[in-house]
Amino acid sequence: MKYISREALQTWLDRLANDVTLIAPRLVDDILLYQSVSSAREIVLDYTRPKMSAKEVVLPSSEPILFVEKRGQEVSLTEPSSGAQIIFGLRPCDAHGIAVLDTVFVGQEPIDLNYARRREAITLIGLSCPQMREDCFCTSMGGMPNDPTHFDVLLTEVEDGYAVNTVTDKGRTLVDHLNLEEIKGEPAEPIINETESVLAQEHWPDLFADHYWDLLAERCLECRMCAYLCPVCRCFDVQDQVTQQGISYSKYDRLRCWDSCTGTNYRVVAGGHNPRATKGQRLRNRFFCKFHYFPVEYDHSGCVGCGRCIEACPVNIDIVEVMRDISRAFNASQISNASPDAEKGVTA
Amino acid sequence: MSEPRVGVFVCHCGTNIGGVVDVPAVVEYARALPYVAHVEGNLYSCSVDGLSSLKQGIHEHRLNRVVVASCTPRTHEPLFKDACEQAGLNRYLFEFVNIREHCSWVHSHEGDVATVKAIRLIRMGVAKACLLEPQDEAESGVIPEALVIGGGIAGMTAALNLARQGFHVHLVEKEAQLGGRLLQINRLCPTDIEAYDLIKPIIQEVEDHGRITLHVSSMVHEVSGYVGNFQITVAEDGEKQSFDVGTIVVATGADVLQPVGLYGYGQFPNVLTQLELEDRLKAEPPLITGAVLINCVGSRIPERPYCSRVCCMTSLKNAIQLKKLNPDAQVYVLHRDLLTYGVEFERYYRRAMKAGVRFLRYNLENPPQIVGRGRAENVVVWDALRGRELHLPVDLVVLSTPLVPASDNERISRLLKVPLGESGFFLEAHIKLRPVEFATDGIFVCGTTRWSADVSESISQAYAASTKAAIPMRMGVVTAEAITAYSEPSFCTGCGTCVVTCPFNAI
Amino acid sequence: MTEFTLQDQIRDRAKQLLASEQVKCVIGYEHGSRGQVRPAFIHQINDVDSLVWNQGCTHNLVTYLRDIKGTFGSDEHLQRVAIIVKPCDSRALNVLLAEKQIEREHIYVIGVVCTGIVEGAGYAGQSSDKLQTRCVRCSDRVPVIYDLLVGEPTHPEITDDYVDLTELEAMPPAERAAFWLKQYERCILCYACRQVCPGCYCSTCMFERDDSLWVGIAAGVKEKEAFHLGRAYHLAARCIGCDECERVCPMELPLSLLNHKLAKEVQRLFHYCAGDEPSQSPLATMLAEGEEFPA
Amino acid sequence: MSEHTFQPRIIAFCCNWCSYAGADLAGVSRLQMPADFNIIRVMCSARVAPEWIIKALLNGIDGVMVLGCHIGDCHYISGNHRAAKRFVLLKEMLAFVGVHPDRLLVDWVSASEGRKFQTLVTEFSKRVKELGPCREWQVEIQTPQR
Repeated sequence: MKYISREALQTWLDRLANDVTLIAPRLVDDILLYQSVSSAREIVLDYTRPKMSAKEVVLPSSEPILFVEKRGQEVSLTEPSSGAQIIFGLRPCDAHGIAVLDTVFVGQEPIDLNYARRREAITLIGLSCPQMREDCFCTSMGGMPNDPTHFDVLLTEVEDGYAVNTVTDKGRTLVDHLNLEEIKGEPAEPIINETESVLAQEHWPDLFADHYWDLLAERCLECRMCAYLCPVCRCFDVQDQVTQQGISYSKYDRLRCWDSCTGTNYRVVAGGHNPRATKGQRLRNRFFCKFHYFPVEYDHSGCVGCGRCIEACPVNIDIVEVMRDISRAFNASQISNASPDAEKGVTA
Repeated sequence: MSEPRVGVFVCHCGTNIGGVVDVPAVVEYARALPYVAHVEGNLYSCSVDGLSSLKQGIHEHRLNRVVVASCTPRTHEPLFKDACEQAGLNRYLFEFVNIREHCSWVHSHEGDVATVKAIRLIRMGVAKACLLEPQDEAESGVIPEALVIGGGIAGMTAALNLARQGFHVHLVEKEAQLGGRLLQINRLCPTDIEAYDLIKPIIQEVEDHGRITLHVSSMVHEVSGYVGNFQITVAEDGEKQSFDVGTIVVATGADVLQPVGLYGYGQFPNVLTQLELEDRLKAEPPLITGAVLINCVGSRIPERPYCSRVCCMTSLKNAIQLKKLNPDAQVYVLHRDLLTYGVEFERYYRRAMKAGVRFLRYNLENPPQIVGRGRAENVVVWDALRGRELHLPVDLVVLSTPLVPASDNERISRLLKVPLGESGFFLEAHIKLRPVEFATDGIFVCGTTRWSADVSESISQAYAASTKAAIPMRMGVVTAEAITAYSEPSFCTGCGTCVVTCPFNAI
Repeated sequence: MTEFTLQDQIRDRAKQLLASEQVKCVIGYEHGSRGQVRPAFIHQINDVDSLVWNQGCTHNLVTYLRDIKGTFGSDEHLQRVAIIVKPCDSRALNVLLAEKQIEREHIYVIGVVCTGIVEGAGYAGQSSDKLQTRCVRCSDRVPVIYDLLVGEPTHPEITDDYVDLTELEAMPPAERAAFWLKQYERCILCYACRQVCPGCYCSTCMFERDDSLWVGIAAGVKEKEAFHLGRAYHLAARCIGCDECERVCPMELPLSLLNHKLAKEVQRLFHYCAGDEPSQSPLATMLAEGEEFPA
Repeated sequence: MSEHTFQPRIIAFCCNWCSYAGADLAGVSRLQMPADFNIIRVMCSARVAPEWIIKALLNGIDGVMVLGCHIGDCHYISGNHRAAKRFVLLKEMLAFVGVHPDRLLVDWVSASEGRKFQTLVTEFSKRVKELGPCREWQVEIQTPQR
């Protein structure tokens, strides 16, 4: 492992900002967000977690995936191009989130060309968390505050500078010419929270019809905040928008925009039927997606434990609390199966 | 609904549009618009040729939407809708684009700009046309009774015309007696018959007619409803009475300007208005040795720019009367322009000249002066022809003042929701094409309440208005506008605001 | 100690109401995870003791009446709910009553005299002793509508004069436009502001991005501006100023400024304050005699 | 687009009963006026939804006129009452978000006020020209091929 001083890091970041699109944690009206920066000065290094995940960089909230132009009777299609981007200061949970999105969009055929093109040009330079926040639970989701797995390069703060862990070849080409020295000693281990136990995906269907979901959803406002803040939630819809309409020339954009299963109309089909008609059914889908459907489909959890939804939910729907409730309910049902008199189900 | 096939018909309106807007360029442009299947320019789209070309276009090009770019929908929309219907197209699949009143006429000095604007308007029209859907019109019955407001010569004529056709008429007159302005008038030009002889039999017939209900000393107090089904409340001495009618004719007449402060009026006892003179002539005809009649008193001036049309003849008539009473009298008519239109009035003017009435033209820069002590003794006027001042000794000065909107017009306008024009008279739907009706269906107008008119004109208008009013009553049904609001359940939250807001209690 | 008393009174009445089957549910507040207070739906007497009342009870529970609107009177059992309202929340009840979204006899209103809610309430680890701005500004410490009043009415002196609003009003128009565009830019269109709003009860929002003629399909700043302006205007003369939209906004947009501005203008132009009474919005009524706009 | 070639894009909503007829009268009277406005005929000034105006002003329209019958003359009795109240408030809101209130004009034009229509259009066009584009986003206005 190499070492970089704070000053050298600043110089390096300034150069990166100059050469490519550099995305890093930056304050926008006092809110910390991963956004493009023009110099190292704008970057905030002392933070726990930006308000939004870095999902937006790989999967923008509103993204043209095709431009259609009509000149006279001639129609031409153009695909958008994307330049090189570096995300600096990414937290391990957010890198984990991008890795999960990778499995969805490029992990199996057919791959999503738009995503692939964009993702290809992105390099991830991470920054380890020295300590987990109270609402963080990455360690329960197979992550660690200093997990280098999903990065190209991971920095970990040490005295006067950072330990540089070069993970991929992509990272190596970035770091090699910096001529960094070897680090003396190892960085400190992060302070971590107690691990939550997650109910195995195969047991979740047992609780599909539980009254719990309706009770939990009573206070749900059905906003889409949890999904939009989540590094993993990836639902979208695609629509065409007319951007210019004339006689000799017209232009249309095919747009892909974020969507969320918590919205009332998400699942409405032509004809007006809504298979997830109740709030409970819709909220249940959010958790089943993360802990059952996703593991079944992609073999790992659809949650990376970043804790954003816990912090942001205005009515305290707490994913960790849900995980605990569900585990407890399952265990209780196991016992009640053994002794039929015991009460089934859980209460919110 | 199949894919729209829009036909666009661009009217030159002779040079009205074609002289400003480059119609061929507009036609070419419209050809390229989405869903447009046929475009043509017409010299006059509303002419027989134009309409048959439109109908032919619908058949030949299997058009299912029609856009006509010409004048204003306020006058010509029904015509083109009818043509569509005759060609088998639902009349609601028609869209009107106004490139005359709203384009060529108001941008007539900028042809290029007007052409671009016409194109914009047509593009909007075509886009809208593509969204049109066929509609079915609902029919509703018409109550075969009419309300006529005003019991003067126009109102009585209208009432009789309707009653004679078999319709029941409610005639509302605010005075205690029928007859209106004619009661005050002595004789009528050009025949010089006594006004009372003219209206006496008419009043008699109205009073005796079994199908006319008279409401004298009454005012219309409330009006609601729509063509075919108006609800009317009439107040008579505070007592209210309600009835329903199918149509309404407004014939409320006009006031005569009192020329207070003009030409010594109100200051000298021998300065009279024409009406006051007529009153005198009826009672005890004065023997006059010198009289000056001044025209255009209080009219054709900045605050009242219009010509009242009837005063010139009134002046001639009374000048002749004065001459008759004393052929030796010096009778002068001071005028700014003499408007004796038509054969009859021109002949009447010659008669007055033959009778020895002198005519002198004055202008506003040099208005006549009335001088005298206690009474008007001399009229001093600048004679432009002779280039000197004339001193005319008088024992009578008569002022011709214009008709002005009746003080009640504003109230009635609000009551019926029909507009008043700039001068305060009622405003018809169209000065040429719909001269005796309002834009609101089922309400008609005639007589001096619309504009200055003499007796024969008032009578003609009364016949016209009442005949128009008879049409829906004769038909027995009116078709209601098919486009109405409806509630879309997936959007409606049931807040009920529409119910309490609707002034027609229609929801 | 007051809080305990109020809380006890609330629990007592909740127990009575559930025991006598006067209501099927009591909507109140409970302790959630990580020391937060959150909305609670109490269906059983056994759960009544989880009801709490303290200065963290920030949520406007009236918004939840939207969800159960359709269930009232749907069968022979008249299903009533009890709801705990702060003075501000109670005004929303008046708005909903005027707009026929609820029937008075379907709700039992437990009105609580409020001394103000603290900042950060509703979120873990953010609670402070400082009152929320809306509470500092609040002169109505007594609910305008209730079946049971809990607490002793107080009438505090209000000194706040909406500095944030007047500052923004004083800005040059171009600067103000830039200010708002910068705010909208941040918006993620999660619709939390709309969802939390008791006044936003339309089954289909005409400003929802993916199905709207009015805002456009993309999630760009233009669409976001159209959404926020449209929503603010729809709430004009209806917003009761609970500021829940601003509280829930994950991107901390100063949404209440727009609402307060409109409320201020509605007061100035129409002498009307939303929620005072269950009355029609001045935008739906005719002009009064002599009233003329533009004035 | 440079300052002095700026051609404002203006929408004039005219009610069917009064102001559309007033615009007709302006035409019949051959009153000349700038051409940068398009009239959209609506049945009543109350039919004009505030959303239309918000959408227009955010999408390349530089000024919106709403013209109805004079108070008391509304064909629908009180439609213009609502319009009057609605738009006075909308103007305040638009001003607050930085859209100049002069970009929205609400006035009453009767069927006989052709001259008033001319004056309103001329002055409004002049004012909007002074204010410049409402939003930079501009649509290319195509001229016909001769």
